[in-house]
Amino acid sequence: CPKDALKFVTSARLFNRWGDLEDLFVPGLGGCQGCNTEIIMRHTLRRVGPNTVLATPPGCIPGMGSVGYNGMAGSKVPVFHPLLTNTASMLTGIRRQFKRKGRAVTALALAGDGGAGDVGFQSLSGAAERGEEILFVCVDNEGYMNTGAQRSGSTSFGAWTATTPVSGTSRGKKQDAKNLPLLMMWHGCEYVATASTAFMEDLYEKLDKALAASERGFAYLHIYSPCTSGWRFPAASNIEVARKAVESNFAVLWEYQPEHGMRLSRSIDDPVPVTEYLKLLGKFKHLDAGQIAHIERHVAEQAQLLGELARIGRGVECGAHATADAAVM
Amino acid sequence: MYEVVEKTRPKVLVCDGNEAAAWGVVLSRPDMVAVYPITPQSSLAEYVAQFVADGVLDAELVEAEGEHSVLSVLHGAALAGARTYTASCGQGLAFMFEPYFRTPNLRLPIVMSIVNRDGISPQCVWGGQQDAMTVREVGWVQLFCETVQEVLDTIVMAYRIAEDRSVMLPVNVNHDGNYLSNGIVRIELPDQEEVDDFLGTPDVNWHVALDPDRPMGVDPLTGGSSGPGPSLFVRYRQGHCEGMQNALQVIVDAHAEWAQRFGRSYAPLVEEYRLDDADYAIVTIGSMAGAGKDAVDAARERGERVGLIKIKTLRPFPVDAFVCALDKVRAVGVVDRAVCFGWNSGPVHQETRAALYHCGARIPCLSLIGGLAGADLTQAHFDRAIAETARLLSGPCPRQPVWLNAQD
Amino acid sequence: MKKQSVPLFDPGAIPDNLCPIATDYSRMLPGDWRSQRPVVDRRKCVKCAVCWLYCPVQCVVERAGWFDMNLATCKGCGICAQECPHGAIAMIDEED
Amino acid sequence: MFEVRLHGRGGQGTVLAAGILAKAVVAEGRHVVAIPQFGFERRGAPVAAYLRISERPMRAMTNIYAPNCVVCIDSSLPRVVDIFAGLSAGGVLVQASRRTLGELKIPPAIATVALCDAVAIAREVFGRPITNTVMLGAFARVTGLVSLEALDQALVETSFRDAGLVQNRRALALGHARTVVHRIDRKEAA
Repeated sequence: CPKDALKFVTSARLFNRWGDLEDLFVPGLGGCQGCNTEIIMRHTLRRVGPNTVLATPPGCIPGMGSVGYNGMAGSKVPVFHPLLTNTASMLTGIRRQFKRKGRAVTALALAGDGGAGDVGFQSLSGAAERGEEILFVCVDNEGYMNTGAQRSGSTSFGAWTATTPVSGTSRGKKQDAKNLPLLMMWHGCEYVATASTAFMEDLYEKLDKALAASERGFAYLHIYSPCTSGWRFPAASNIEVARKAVESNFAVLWEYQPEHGMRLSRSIDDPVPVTEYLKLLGKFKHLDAGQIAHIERHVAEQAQLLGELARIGRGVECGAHATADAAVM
Repeated sequence: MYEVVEKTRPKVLVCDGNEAAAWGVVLSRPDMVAVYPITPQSSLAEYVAQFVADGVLDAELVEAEGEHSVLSVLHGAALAGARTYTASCGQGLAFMFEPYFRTPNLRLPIVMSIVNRDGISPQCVWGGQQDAMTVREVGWVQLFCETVQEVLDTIVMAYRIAEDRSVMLPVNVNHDGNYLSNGIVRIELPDQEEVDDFLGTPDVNWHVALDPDRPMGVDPLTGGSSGPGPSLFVRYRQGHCEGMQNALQVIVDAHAEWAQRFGRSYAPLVEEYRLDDADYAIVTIGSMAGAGKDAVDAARERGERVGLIKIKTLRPFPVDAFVCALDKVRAVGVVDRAVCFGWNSGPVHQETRAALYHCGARIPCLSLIGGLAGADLTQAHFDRAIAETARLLSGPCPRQPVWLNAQD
Repeated sequence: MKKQSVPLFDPGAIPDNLCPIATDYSRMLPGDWRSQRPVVDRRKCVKCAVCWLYCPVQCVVERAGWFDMNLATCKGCGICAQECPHGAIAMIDEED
Repeated sequence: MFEVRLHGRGGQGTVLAAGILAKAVVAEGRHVVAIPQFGFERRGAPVAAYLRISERPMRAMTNIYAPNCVVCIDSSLPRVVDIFAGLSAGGVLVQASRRTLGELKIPPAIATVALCDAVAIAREVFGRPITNTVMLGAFARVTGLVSLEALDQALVETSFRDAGLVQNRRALALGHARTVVHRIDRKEAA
């Protein structure tokens, strides 16, 4: 069908543009079979390139060997373990020192949701507020997956985790996830966006913009990363899970630029039922009707809020370009 | 309204310890300074910020959102090749502990002032050395200053020590909160060219770097119970311990060259004051030594054969120099400005007792604790310390500490 | 393939007990993790590169007329087989 | 050795005055140790600073408990703070006040009193009751331990956040000029 044809043209185009470049991680990393985070890592670093210092705070990313083990390196760019808490601060020092010496080096973070939004949030918020020139990628697998799938601030309502078990009176996590990318948007960053590996062209476009923005100020890219081990679904289904999360509005794709405000990357109208997404995941299989209703309501409210913000964003844009638009019309 | 005053660099200053520290920073020409305010360090951060704003100091200034980030920014900067500086104390140091612990293990030659402050609780904002004493096992070089001039001079020397290739360790320059941080005296400012010559060109990341021109993995996972990990981990720990021991000679050499170039000499490790013919001595650390020496002089006039031992370098512990001093007397009273909870005494008292193991004779060693949370340690307090220590010559040594300010 | 990387730092001149650094590439190859392996039907492959796009280990290699997998690093996750729009990839059990 | 204790309220520049005085003393070849009382700097709250002057270098970095001189730059402070605590016999009081000697309660340890209507001078110069530099002029006048010229030069080397150098120099000079010094003959009083 024509729609599919367009899609293959897209994937082939990305391959033709970027496929020839060397993968800047070593061939063997110890990510789980079918790890979505490993997809994000390899594409991101391939795109960002070697003139980079890469920070990977404790979590799955260094856990799979990105920094290395016992003297053996996992990356072909300078790479380090920050502390779980100080990624943006260490990158601040690195970027500023190179800038002082007249060198433009990309300061890149590949951080999990805990290192970004929970225990790492202070340094992230501080660096964003100061407008440090950093490209901060949060790989959101909605929990502490490297340590055995415990709850984080990013874990969604109702989800089973190792610290929100399903047993007796406990029915998984009792709170909704915090919306970290929206929190970052309110910091007034140079660029904030959400992305998914199921929408790779969109992800590559956002990497382009984020990379460019990180030359001027703080760029934050939030990429959803379904976790086959912690979320309990078959490895082969990872992209399918990622796709359904977006199609159901469970994870909405949007971007923010100071000059344009917020924009939706994809329509939020007519989403597939969120239950289509939930039923793919073992971490949700215990949900009762009340919990499902809560999630449906929360997903709808979030989508509505994001839609409203996007409407305001467009308004600003239209206002700013009114003369030009009229001329075209 | 702010006045813009044409700034010329004076030769003689009348300033407090925090301003002196900031001048030490100016002279050391760091690439990056990160700060977060905390009493009694705040004015030091303000002076540095002012010097950057005035163009007196050409450094990148990062006003981070907390001490944890302050030191983390410097980690990044040092790994990218920067000479770096910060200052903190007390709760700030406690909050900074996570990157603080890591700094020496990455062998980053960061210089950090600790404007010593007591620990909470009870809630307090005043001087005391509980902060630095609590972190003395973390692997930083720790130097303690007695005077305002020494604060300035020691900060410059600290870079020389930290960046020595046989050391490559961070250095804490301690100066007592309140009495040194805010105490104003006359000091002299060393000549910039002479300082430049003394310090040489910084080369802080020759051994570990985050630089696209020299890619490497920094701090990969190292250890485990099998494979090469355990021995690798031991190798780095041993190297760190060696670096600490190497620092002892480097500290001595730096002070000797300082005296030669700038005409001001300080005992680099352990100072002996009127010790050679002494029967007994009091041991001090930090700014309290001034009043202690006055008390020793007064006691000498009364015919008491008492001397004073002052520790400048606490880490690495100068065992040989300290034992050499202890061997000259028959009893010591150790005055601490902090508490060692586990031994019901003071931390320096604990160190002294450990050093006594290496002495020819096992002499009595009394713990005296004073100057907590901003309390003053006056000559009168040292008169008492001397009297209590004199009693050890003819009587038993109490197991309990003497709390010098308990009746103030 | 366009080489992007710069050779790793040569640590020869610095003491080996200073700071933990990694200066050799990890030689781990996770091909032995696999219990199933992908097999590409060359007649069905149209080189749309969907498999390349979604392969976590980036083990997909381009041949003249089709895409193939480098089995030294393929962990056998099966994403490529599930996502291939032409059903050109099958997962078959590894032999005992 | 001559020991001075300065009293004021937060915001009046008491600690800054101690620093300026220290600069001037050093410029004239003497040695000085100045230490402020430690606490939260809050506008209006009583504050104190200690200053030790000597012909010889001093080692003790300690507070002062038996001052030879008390400088009180706020006229209302003696009501709430015992500014005379520990004062040595034959001591000097330098008090900001519009009152006459007879209207003040002076303890017997004091042999010399310098009175200066510093608030009036400060209002005239700054339009606000900032009395620190005025009272430095008064101190110089009564003790003779430091010259007006040295204090004036110390002002030039000081950064003022809220007032200009010119105003402070004038305040200093007026404080010096308009201070009245009383020598109290204790034998007569007794």
